[in-house]
Amino acid sequence: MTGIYLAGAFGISGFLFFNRSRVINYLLVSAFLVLQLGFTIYEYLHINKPELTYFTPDALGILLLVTLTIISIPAMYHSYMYLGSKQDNPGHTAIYFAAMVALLTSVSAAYLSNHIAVTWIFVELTTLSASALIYHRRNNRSLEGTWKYVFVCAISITLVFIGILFLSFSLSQAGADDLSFSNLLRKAPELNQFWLRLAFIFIFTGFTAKLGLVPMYTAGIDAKDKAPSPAGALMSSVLMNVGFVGIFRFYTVVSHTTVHSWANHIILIAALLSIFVATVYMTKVKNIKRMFAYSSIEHAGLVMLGLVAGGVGYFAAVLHIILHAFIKASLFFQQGQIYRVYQSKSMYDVGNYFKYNLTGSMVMLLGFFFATAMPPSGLFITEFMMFRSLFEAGYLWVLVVVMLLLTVIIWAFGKNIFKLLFSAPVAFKEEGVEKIKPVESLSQFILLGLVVYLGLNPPQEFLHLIREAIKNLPQ
Amino acid sequence: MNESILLLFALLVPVAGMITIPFIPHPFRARLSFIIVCLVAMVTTVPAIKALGGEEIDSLFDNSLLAGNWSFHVDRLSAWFILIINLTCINGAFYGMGYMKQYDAQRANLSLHWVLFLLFQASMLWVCMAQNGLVFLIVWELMSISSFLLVLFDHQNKTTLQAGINYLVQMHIGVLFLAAAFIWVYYSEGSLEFSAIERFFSTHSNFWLFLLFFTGFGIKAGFIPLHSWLPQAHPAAPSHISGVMSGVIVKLGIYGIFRMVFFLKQDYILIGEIVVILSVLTGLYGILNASVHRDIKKMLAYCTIENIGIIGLGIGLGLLGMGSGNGLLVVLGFTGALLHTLNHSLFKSLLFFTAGAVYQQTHTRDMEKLGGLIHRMPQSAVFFLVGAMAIGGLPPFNGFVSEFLIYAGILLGIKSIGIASNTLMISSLAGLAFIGGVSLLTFTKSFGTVFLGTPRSPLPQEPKEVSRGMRLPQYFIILIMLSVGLLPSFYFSVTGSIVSAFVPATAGGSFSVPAALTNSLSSIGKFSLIFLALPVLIYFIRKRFTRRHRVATGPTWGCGYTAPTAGMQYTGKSFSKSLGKLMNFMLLEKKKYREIRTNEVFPPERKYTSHYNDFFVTRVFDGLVDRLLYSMNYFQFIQNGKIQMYILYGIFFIVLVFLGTALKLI
Amino acid sequence: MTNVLLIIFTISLLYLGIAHRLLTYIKILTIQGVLLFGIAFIELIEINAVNLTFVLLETIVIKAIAIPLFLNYVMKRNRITRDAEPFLPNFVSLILITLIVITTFILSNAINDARISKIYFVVAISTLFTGLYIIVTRHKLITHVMGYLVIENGVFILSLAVGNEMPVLVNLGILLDIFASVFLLGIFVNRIGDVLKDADVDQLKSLKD
Amino acid sequence: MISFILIILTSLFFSGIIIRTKSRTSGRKGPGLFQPVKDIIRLFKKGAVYSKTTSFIFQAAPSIYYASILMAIMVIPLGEYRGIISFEGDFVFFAYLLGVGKFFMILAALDTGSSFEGMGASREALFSMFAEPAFFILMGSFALLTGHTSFQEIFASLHFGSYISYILGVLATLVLAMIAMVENSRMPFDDPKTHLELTMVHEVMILDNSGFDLGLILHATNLKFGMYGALIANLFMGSFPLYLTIPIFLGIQLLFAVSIGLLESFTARFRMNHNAQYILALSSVSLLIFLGVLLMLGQFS
Repeated sequence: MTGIYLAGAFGISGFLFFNRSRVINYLLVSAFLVLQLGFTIYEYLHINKPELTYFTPDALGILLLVTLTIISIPAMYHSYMYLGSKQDNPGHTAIYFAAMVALLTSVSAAYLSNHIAVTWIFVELTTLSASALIYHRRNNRSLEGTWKYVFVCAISITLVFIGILFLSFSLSQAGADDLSFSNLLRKAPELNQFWLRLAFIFIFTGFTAKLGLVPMYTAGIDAKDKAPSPAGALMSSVLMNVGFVGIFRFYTVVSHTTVHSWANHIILIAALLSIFVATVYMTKVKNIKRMFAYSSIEHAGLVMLGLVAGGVGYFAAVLHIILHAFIKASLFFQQGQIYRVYQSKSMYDVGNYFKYNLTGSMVMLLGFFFATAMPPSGLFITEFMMFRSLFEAGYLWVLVVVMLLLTVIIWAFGKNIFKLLFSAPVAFKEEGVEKIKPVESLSQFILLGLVVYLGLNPPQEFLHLIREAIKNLPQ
Repeated sequence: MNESILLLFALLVPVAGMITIPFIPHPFRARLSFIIVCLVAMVTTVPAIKALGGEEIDSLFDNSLLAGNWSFHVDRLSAWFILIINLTCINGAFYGMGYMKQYDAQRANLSLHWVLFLLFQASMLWVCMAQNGLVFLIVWELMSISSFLLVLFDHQNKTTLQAGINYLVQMHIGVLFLAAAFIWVYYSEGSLEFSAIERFFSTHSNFWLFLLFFTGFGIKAGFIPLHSWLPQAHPAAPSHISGVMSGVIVKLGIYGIFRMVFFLKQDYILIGEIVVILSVLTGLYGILNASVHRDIKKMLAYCTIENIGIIGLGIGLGLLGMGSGNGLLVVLGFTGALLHTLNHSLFKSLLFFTAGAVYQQTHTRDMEKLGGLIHRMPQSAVFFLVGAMAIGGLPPFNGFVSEFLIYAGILLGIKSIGIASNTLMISSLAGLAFIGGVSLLTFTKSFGTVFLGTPRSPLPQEPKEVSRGMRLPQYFIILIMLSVGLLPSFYFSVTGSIVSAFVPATAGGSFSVPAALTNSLSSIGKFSLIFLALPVLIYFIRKRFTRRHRVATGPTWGCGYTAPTAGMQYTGKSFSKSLGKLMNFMLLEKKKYREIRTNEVFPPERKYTSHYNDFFVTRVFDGLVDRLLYSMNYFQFIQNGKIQMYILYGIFFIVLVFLGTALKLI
Repeated sequence: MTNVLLIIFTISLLYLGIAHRLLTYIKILTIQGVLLFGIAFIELIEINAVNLTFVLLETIVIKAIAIPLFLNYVMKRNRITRDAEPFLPNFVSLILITLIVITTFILSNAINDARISKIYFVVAISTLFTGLYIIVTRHKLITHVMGYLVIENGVFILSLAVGNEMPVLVNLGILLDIFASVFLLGIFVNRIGDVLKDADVDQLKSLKD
Repeated sequence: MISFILIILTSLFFSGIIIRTKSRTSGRKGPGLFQPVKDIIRLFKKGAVYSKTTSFIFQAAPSIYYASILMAIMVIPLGEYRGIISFEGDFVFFAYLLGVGKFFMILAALDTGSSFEGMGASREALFSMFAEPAFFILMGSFALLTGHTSFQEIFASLHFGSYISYILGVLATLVLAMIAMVENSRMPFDDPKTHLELTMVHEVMILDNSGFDLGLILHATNLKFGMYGALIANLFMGSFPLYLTIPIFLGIQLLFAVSIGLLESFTARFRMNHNAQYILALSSVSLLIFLGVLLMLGQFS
């Protein structure tokens, strides 16, 4: 099935690239969604069955794949909304959809790959396809964003490659050639410490570009800012999860070796710095999209803290990254509507959104509460668990610092969101305001509803999958 | 009928209401909301009354939640607070129906408002019932969020937004403290159930965990120095919301503290002394600030802080009683606190409702712009007068009863052994008396400025008495207030039963209320009634006497000056100026004016404005927050747009990890 | 023999540090390509013929011929000035690159692995960091691309160290790096040249907070 | 009940004695002892003028004020004989009853909308606020000393035995007398005979009252004097039988009235803006009493 999926999806992507007809475009995109859905269901039913040697739908992969499929449907919908609102030339539209399909496909493949090198290939592919999305508007700024994103990601991916080489050094010492995660896990205790450490530094640093952690998060901010909002939603949710998959799987291997605590410290430093950087910029930034992007950085940091703390933190980390994907996606989708109302992303130009788009403002309001982990957001549960795990792991000072930073973030985030929702905008003409249909916000409500459902009253199967995903970590 | 099913209704009914309200026609929304508030109140009042009678209700929603079971429990303490919540919410919703008419044009906003009001009531009720730490935190946060959004109703106003966000952030800080406390309990006991807290207290040192809880709940309750959200959020909210917030939300902080106090196993004396000291300071600080503020709702908000101080004093006394095994002191302190909680929720919502009536008619909260409203709104004036007397603890109203209990507690506590507690008690006594004195000044000032004299500035429209719908709940409140004032023994027996159910026998729990105390209480009721009658009698005699006398009317005697204007009246500001001056080390007055220079022969018209700043906000928090935010500027170089730098961060990170590893730092 | 080539390669890095002109950079890249060809030829002689051909083609055709030509073309097309415009004086660059080499040398002492020759490690890591250094300290976009190419060369050397056992890895790395570096960077330098008129990083600093 | 009647009686000639004393010290003969009472009766018979700005508060306030004083007097015991109202903690009731009266008087003053009356009201509120703690500390100390919390029980079991106790008695008398001065707005805190409204406290508050109301207010003032005098007298009665206590009561009331007259004759009033600190000093003195009580109970050992 994976083979069929990859061939089919990339085929659709190719067709989309050359197709200029609107109808066929719809058909192709629907075909892709059906394929994606079918693939997801198939993989869910065939959990843990390797395919094409390099792909295994394990629990984590399934969880993230389902997340991706759920988000991809509204993403396509909002893409049509986005493109429909501007008279784009058909060529650009074709490239946009081709790139989006390619992005979703390569992300899906990266989730499922059981081999670090294969993951690496698909991560590289995500960079390429995402760059086409970022460059969609074809102006100076988007060019700059694209250039930075591609360049920083290229460097990062090279670092990952170096890390993989080091990993293979450490592995050849252990006497096996296979770089699949299961093999690595099996050989973990025998891995050469020195090479493993080197590998960890490089792989971790490389993947931070995708996950959005210090040090390489930088270009991702520009990318999420410049990409059209549906693409931004994908980048801030499913694409981030790719970085998480890379780090998580490798971390699982490392956690069985003697360098575990050392790796924990590195992650801890990166996570704390990420939350700190997010805090700094949340207080400063005046661009809604960039603010959301920084908020993603914060959450990536929190997820990593969960990993570091261990215990219930592992569980919290996986749940958190999934829920965060839903929240961030809906916020970015909503941002698209805000842009249609104000034709601006700047905090200075927006305001009184409550008046112009009631349903949309409700999404924004809920999204804010959800993203800052207030009930009934599921993130409240996960953050509580993370705090608990930090406490139990003895990272008291980390806990205090994180709590302080999160408070500042809530203040800053809230200040901006409430400015957007309730303060009257300066020099804004009400006449030509586009009326946004309430139904356009429906998908966002569904996504947010999922966050409540999965957070407060998760189904057993879901919990089981998460437990399955973290079962290889030391308990 | 099974009570747990009733409790389930308390969850389902508000949710159903919240979904329905946006979809029904606009004119019915407020009414539906009121009906649902009443319904929810009904389904929770029944179990609450049963619980007060001794039938405690346990309910367990078996749930696959990550945190285990959602256990709910209605015991006497919850029941007491549930009753207070329901009473205040029904009054608030009823009043709100009338009050919100002025905003009829903002349909979406109103609809949101009524939806949130339901969530607000429900979450408060659930806070009182939740027995699991995580569930408690969730409903607690829901309560904060819903009240925060209710505060934001008048969101076009910039200060409202600021106040709202300030409130949200401070509530979040409170939750962090609570979360830390629950996590600690979980860490050591392996459970988030409240019973685990009790286990924790019986095996560990009590002080630090209690401190965490106290800080978390204290932010909600408004103990200094954690009060600063209160004087901002209350004025910003619509009046019935301020009434409910001040009447109940802050009381849930008290509820939390009570819960924890009843779990305590040792360190009573230390904790009690700290609570007493903090409470007296809170009371003094609150009332002193209230006395100088000219925004009527801000004044009331500070006054809430004062009353929290009084309640806290009661709790502290009870703790001291537990520490010294003095059952009577336990009972006096705790019942005083519980009863004052009820009383304050009554008269504070009454006062906020009248403040709302004034605001509705005059569109200003600035007392200095008002005056003479008693002629236009006589009933509202009487409401305010009654509220003012009650809040000042003046007989025959309810405030006196609870304050009397606390006074009696202090007088009992004075006899305790040890100079430290003796001195503490006598200082509390003096403090409480002083608080009473200042509150007299505060409320004569407020009532006098707003309702008496002549109007100080032209108003946009002629004020008139508010609608009957808005007055009705106020009559109702006054009725209950009088019932407390005249039948104190009944209320005492109810609160007494709550206390005796919780205090362990080892800490003075097995007490018998001496006859002298019940006698005192019934005397208070009796003589209050007489006191209510006596002025009427004298007034009647006066009427008889002066019937035949000549009565003339004329202008107020101007002491020889024949052309007085309304602007020459004594203002609220000048009324409290001397106090403000004496206390200027704490009441920070900010004046804005320009001196007349010597060479200005014909000085132009100029302005003089002055307002008071909160001591803690100005001297402590503003500076800290400013510095924190300013320090963020130092790190603004990170995202500087230079791609070379971005690469450099990666290199730095890798090199630092290398170095750290090589030097064995990581 | 490989050792000699690797040392020459390291010398090319030092030269990179003091080179003034972009043309010199391109020449160095060509030389490095040729050197890599040599090293790969000697080192990978044992692996199967298809792979070997592939690797050799990649080094000689792409690294030594195609990319330099392409860079030349880009420079001409966008009329990029010849100067490399470093932030730091070349003297300092030389010292720093030397330091990089020395540090990696010291670091390599920590390796006690019979199967991996230290010199590969030293040269690869030095190349990597020199490449990063070039990116960080040079002004122009094109130099960033060149720095990236240098990094790729370092990665190539590193992959040669395990190339015997895992040729797949080498191939993979090469494939995608070609893709990323030539195809994408090339296109973007072109585009940026079109849009911005002067391919200077200074103009790409508007996205910041 | 006895105390109630006695205080009412005392109130009839208390002001007369003060005025008489003041006249004598200044070398005048002075009006008759009952002249103030006659003045009040005259006021009762007079018609009234009400300001147009006032409301029902202004008319009701004097009655409430008077009622509150009457109620307060009912709390006062006479030695062993309890007042009409007597229960544990009745002095709290007493203090708050007085508070109600004050509350309404202040409101009545504000009701006129006169800036002078507002000024007086403000001062009244401020001064009585500062006097409050002193009274409570004093009573708290006595409660500690005697172990009781009602007026009657405190006074009945108050025995002066050691030299400290005499000091305490003197200090308590001083504090109570001074509180009486503050509450009645007399010298040295306020001069009832001042002629400048700007410097008045109590007198300026009732500028607009006339007729029956003014009569009530004036008599209430006399009642208040009697009431505080009774409190002071109670300090020295202990559990003497009735034939001793009544003379003691009357004697002390007389002494009190005369000393007020003397005080008003020979001292000047305090500066207005220093008043607050002097009143607060009363609290400090009461604290000294408290320390004395602690000493007596041997808690310092």
